[in-house]
Amino acid sequence: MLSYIAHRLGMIVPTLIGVAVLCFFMLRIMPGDIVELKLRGDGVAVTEEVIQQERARLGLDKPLASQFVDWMTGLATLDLGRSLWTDKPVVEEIGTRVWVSLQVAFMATIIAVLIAIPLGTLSALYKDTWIDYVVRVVAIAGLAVPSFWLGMLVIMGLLLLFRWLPPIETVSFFHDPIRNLSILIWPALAVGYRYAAVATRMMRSSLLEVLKEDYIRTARAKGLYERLIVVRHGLRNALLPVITVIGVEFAFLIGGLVVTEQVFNINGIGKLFVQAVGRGDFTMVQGLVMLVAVIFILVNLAVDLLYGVLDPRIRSKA
Amino acid sequence: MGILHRTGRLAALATTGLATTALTLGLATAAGAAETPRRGGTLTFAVTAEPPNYDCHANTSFAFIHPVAPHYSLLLKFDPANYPKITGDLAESWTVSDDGLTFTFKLHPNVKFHDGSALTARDVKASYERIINPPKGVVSARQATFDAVASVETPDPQTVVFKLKGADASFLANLASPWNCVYSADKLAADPKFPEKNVMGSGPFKFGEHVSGSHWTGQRFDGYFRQGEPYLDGFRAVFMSSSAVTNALQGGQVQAEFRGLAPADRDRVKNGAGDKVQVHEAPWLASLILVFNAKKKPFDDPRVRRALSLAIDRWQASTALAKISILGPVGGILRPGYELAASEAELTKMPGFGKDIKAARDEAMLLLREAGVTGLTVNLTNRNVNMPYTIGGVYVIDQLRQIGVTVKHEQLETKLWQSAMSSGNYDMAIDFTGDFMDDPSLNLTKYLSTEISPVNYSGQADPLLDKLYAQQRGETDKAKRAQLVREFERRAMEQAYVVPILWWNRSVVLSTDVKGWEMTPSHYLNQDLADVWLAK
Amino acid sequence: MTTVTGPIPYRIPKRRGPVLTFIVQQPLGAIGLVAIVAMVLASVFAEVVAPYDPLEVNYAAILAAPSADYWFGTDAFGRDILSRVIYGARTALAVGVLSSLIGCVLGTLLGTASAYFGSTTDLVIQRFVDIMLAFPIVVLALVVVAALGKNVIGGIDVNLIIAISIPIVPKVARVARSAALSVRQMPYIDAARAAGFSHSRIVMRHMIPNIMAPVLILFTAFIAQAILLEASLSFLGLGVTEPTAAWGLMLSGNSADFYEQAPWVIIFPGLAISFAVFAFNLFGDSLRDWLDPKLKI
Amino acid sequence: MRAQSDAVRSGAGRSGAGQGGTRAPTPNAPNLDAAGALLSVRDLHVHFVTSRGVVKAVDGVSYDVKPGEMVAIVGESGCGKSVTSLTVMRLLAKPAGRIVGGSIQFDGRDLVTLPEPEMRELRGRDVAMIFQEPMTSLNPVLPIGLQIMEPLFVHLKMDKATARARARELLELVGIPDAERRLDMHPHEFSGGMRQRVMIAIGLACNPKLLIADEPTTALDVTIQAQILELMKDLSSRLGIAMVVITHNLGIVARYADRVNVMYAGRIVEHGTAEEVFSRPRHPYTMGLLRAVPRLDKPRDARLYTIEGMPPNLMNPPTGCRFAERCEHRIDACVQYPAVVDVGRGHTAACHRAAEFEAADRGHPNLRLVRNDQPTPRPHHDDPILNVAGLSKHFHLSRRTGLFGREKVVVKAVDDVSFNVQRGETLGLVGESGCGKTTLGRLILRLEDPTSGSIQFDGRDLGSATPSEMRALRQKIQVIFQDPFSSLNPRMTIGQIIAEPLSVYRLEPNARAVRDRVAELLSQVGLHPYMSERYPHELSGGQRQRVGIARALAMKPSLIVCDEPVSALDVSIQGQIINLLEDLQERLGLTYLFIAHDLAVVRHISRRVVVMYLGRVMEIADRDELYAHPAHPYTQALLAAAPVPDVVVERARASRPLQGELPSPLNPPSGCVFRTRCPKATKACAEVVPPPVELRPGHLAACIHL
Repeated sequence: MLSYIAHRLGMIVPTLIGVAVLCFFMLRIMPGDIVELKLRGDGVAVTEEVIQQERARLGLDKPLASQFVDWMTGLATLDLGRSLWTDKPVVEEIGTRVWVSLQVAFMATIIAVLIAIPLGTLSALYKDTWIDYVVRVVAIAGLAVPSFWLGMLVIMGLLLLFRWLPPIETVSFFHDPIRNLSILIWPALAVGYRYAAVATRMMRSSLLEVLKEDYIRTARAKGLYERLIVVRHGLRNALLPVITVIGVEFAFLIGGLVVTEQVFNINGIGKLFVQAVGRGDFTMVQGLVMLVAVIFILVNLAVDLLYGVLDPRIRSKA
Repeated sequence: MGILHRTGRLAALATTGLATTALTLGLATAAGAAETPRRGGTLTFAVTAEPPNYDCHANTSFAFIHPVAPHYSLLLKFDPANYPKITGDLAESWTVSDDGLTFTFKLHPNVKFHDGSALTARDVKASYERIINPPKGVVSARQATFDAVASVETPDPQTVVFKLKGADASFLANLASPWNCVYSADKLAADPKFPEKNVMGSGPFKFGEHVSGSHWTGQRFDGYFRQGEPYLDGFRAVFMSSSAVTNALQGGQVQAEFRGLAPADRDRVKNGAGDKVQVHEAPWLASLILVFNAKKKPFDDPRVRRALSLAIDRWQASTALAKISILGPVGGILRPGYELAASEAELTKMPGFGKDIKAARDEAMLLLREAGVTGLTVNLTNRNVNMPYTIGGVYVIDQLRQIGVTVKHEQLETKLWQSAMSSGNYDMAIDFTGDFMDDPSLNLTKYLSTEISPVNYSGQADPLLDKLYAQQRGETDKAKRAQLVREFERRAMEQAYVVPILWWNRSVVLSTDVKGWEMTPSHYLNQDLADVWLAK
Repeated sequence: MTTVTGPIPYRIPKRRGPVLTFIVQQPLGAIGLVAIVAMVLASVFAEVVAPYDPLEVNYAAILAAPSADYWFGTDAFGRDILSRVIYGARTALAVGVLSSLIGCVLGTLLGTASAYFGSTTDLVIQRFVDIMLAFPIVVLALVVVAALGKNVIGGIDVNLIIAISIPIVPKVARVARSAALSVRQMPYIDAARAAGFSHSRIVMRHMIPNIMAPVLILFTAFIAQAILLEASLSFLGLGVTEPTAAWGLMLSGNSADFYEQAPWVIIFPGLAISFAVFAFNLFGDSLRDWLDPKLKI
Repeated sequence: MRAQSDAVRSGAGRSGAGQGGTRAPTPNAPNLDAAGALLSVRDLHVHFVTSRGVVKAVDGVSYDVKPGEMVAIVGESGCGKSVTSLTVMRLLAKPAGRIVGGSIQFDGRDLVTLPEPEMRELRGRDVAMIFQEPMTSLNPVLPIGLQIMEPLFVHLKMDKATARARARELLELVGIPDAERRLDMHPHEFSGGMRQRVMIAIGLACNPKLLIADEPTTALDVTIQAQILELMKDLSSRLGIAMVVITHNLGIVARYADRVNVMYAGRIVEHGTAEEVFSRPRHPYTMGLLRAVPRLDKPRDARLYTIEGMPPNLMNPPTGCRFAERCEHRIDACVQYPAVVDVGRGHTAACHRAAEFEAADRGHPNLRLVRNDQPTPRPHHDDPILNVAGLSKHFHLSRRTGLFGREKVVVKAVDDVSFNVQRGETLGLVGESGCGKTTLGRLILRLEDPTSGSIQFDGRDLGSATPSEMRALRQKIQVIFQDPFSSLNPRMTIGQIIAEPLSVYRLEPNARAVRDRVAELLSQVGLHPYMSERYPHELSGGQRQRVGIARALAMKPSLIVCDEPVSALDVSIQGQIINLLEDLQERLGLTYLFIAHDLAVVRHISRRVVVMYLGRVMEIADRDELYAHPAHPYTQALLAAAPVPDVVVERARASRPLQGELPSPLNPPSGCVFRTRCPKATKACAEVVPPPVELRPGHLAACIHL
């Protein structure tokens, strides 16, 4: 088991290097100059010398190759460098924000799972009836409604109906769970709807497919109760692809929070990302892309491991 | 909230705005003067951006001033109740020599830094030298404003003397700049970059903590040299996006936002929170300007530039856009209402400011024909910031359509807009002016030849304007200076390298609990919070 | 002992063409199809359908509530929201269809080549796809939009389309690869190889036509995603810019600041996005159920 | 109705047969109907309602099953035999499948009208079913123990321990050793044959009265098939369970069934005891079927008998006799649907002329069987077109071991194989699945690169050919595949498919010439030239296979690798294709490498035969020599396992199916790969790989005991 994980971790190194290289060069073709923005953005007549001096201080005047070497060697030692904007270590800047985003993603996952499994099952069992149509329409609507718009509607609704708004500053869940949840539940719902929709659809199509399998016919031929057939023979097999989708979506969720955090004013990595891109803070963007890539890969790995545990075929498949 | 009938809605909108202005401006000041300040409490206010680092001398954004200003003292400052009067901060008194070249300041005794060390003339000198001649690796954003300074001397620990090379009408005002924080000379000697990462001043509040992306706190400095101040126990600046501010104000989660709200947001908070908030209004020391790329055809022809400026109906814009944006007053190159600014009568005589828009547009089309320009299609480069850039841009596009000019709107992220401007890679663009004080030497920089002024992106080279600028800067006689400025303004509007579109309005919404804060036309000024107190 | 129960009556479906069959078997998909057709018609004939010029500024009617004159009300510039929504369909469809098309074409070629050549080619392409997938979609588009800047041709930002199509490529490549892998196992591919046909001929003539069903499904699904992504990017200020009529922009533009007092400024554009994406998803979903129920997308 | 059943039940007091000491509680004694039948299907009609129309899959079927007997339902694909059995279980695909008429009396109850809860109780308890695909019929994520125990929990309310004991007992009963450990294993850890045994164990769990087996061995190799059928037959007689076996394999019917129902196009055309039906077929379809099958026990005919044409479309079947269109005994009366004619001894046939055949047959046993005992047509000459020497193909796989481990393994798909193919002959290549015969074909086609060894075609070494030489050689070696459904590109018309090589290689000067050539090729394979406009899905399986042949012929090849070209086809179509291949060989002087698992087909078409097992050649011999005097124990076992469609022959044969499972190619036995299953195996067999021994000229066998 350990050796398998080690093997898989070894496999992700080239992917991460690829992400690092691609990300570096993509950002360097990005026009705009952070120094100019920082010093002249407010219309103050800062001289060209001052700008050059600041550029040199940040190491932006170095040749591209040497910047690249710095970036890659930094990565090798887990040093993501310093933000070009705040001059603080990227790791520190991310570290203060990542937990909020992860919590929202995690809560959205729970919401999605709680909704998707029963709803998807119901829809599959009552295929082509009104129940199925309602579930499908609700699910497809979940994919259609932009989460930021949903967020705006949620805020508007809270304000208009309850004259209440969530607190503005996030606190740790362990410090004050009620306050924490009263802030983060809203973005979690806004993104969780889409997430639940994706999972519901997968649950439905996966279960439908499983119900067509020969072993379901075998189970019927055994005279099992329909509920037993669905639960024991259907769901367990149907859940496997749903797990994959939940894993993949979890990773994408981190990216999707970019917009939602904006709407809900959540101080997470999504908001940080938009700010960093806007400012041309290369090091910060690089750090965030690496973080998201690592989360994506690790979640995929976790899904694979879970798969191995749940599906005996995977354990010994050649 | 129901959906009201269109006209009724608009009327309601307009009246609310006007009524609040009149009421609060009068009442707030009167009440503030009468009441006795109460000690205690923490002021929570919103800041819509975040300072990148902690060095006053290197920064340029209001987002820096709002959380950082309470920690530092300045040599001079603007008197908040009587802007633009200058008063002393660290300086107890000062004298100016007759030739206007020597300025002598007497400092308050017993001023202490937050670490307990005494603040003396030596610290003032070290701070200003850092601004005027920054050591390697230190950014000084406003170095150029002090290029007249010959030397800074400290004859004794309580006295600072500035000697100038030539007369500078703006010198004293520049010493009141909120950016010129006084640092500890010892700390600077040990590390010239000390202020970048540390906050250690002599202001009313000690530095508490700064959590990236979240908030910034300060606590009362008991050793503050003004007895009894500050009144607040501390302050908490919360960083949030501008869209969240309105909700936070309305929900009472923050008590203030000091930069200024758009009218829609102002009215929303006002309607939502009712008498729990007070609104302060003032003209804003900022304007939206239109820059033509004078190096590119057809804008190398002054007739074309002037024609486009003529097509903009600034008076109609003033009423229409004020409803939906912070844009408002019609003005020239100086803020309407400033003593050196052009009067309305003077203004209407300048091209582009006439009240007969039809005549102006006819003239514009004639000019275009003379210049041989027909069916003009140009790009308008703009920032992708809504308020007020997009609004101004959309307005300009609509106005130019009236004289048959097709404009493509190219909205860029601020960073890309900035580099398009500096590299001259645009046809015409929306830009802005904004300063911490009314002063021609500062405010005219957007209209000077590009070679002299790095912030004029039109690529213009007009020796006459440059000469007039230099003359007014050295002219200490107010009337004569006004004349020179007027001459400059006329020339600038005729040549139309850069033309104003509209000036801004500033609306600040505070909780009614917040007392002792005075509105000024600049959101950079009066933010040390020493006089501010909470009613409960 | 023998009992013959009488015939149990049932309805015999009539034989129909593929479109009619689809409509009968996939009523939800048919609804989606109708909505898409309506949207396409509205955007093609926007000049005729829209009551106003979407760019026409009217300072006398700022933020007008929905009325007989302005069905969806007006925005902060007094522009007719209905007209802007109709013209916005043009932007959304152009960006959605073009970027999905580019993404699907590239992804299909990449995925099919990967499956056909196998070994090292497959490994390299898969690594590349992995890397692309590790960039979350919004993040990728954000960086690409920021990196490429703007390149407006015929009113549409080509770079925006490219940026939106790039994240689609690896996803399509993945599905195309797995579809192509099963086609690769087909004896008719062996027959073509045994006949000594060139690689390009086998890939283009024998493999790609046989994975068109999943690709077609992906194409409709990604039109929906592209419309959504365009809206998100415009919302973040990185997509389409004023004064072009675009739905995402209408949700983030100046007008959106007035949403509490004039809710119609965000309600109608938001509904338009949801409606469009919903229609494409509904159609794509039913198309999948109809053509290839096992496809995981 | 109910009262009547009860009356019958009280009259039939036989208790469930063969219970042992630890057996489950005996279910109710069967309620037999008046004729003593346990299951009595009467005038059953089943329709499938699809968007393309209503398929009348079962159209008036009646049959009986008596306790303890084995009844076969035999017919070609699509004749409705599986639907009939699924209907008994009421497991038709919903919502398309509907019972629209008839009754199914089982144990005194009508299953057509039985409420679903009672039907559910009946399934698995009184009637059990075994399906065709053992690989997919078991739930992959549940241990097989649980899957066996489920019906015990549900129907017999056993507790866990009892159920487990019973499950273990059942596994032992179906011949799975080490039962206790196996209970906790998952289906993927079992081979196909073992899974089918598990399925049988599940079926037997509650001591059903009736076991329905739907093509239970079709997916299995011939040696495994024999094991499973022997087991079923044995259990059926030991436990007294009635069985319905659905199959298309006449040999199986001949060997195992008591009574036979022959189905054609949704109806039963003939019914009788196995002996009756096989020795005195009374329906032209049955007669045709019996003659169309190539037989192992009879000398080879020059041409196979074929039933021309295709079965009718069940969406719109003819009103009269459904076989009339293809029947050579057709008379005018056949436009009317024939009544069922009783020809005595419980033997019925639905044919107007059944009585005539009865009369005509008295003098002629084996009706009109034209015999052609001519010896091998072409003389043995030494002109090899293909020479394979020491050919090996090893696949390097990485296999998971345990939950997360991984190891590299080598599969020797083809191992040191040598043989040659003479110009103009047909060389048969037989073996069970995994023996490497298909890989060998692919190596010759250069779809795979060999690991070692050489392939010489027409004197040129394929391994060292330059790309341009290779292109020329590829045209000379063509291929026909097994699956007519997947061997044609569904997105191209027949014309495009056949024309493609012609235009790519510019074999014809212009488009017109290409078109003409396509038409010529289509006629050559017996298709109308207008077919070139059609797409593959519009064609039947046999027609598609003809297109596949035309495509291969387009390049004027000299060698065609036929990879199981007829195994996916029904018997009646199979004969047509085999005859076509033989005709073409004759006319065009083709050489065939004919790969197949059906010994009878190989015997029919080949001049020489190569027998393979686990990647190695076991025996090579002339056809007649091989079938008359098989030398290798494996060849002998293969021949013994294959059932022959003749009741007399089958009943006379001792059944000694080859025991054991096919070893995993991942871990083949040392020495002789066959030794693990070989009745003659000795210690020495494990030590050396037996070299081929030439017993007689042209007859080689790789066994140290020869």
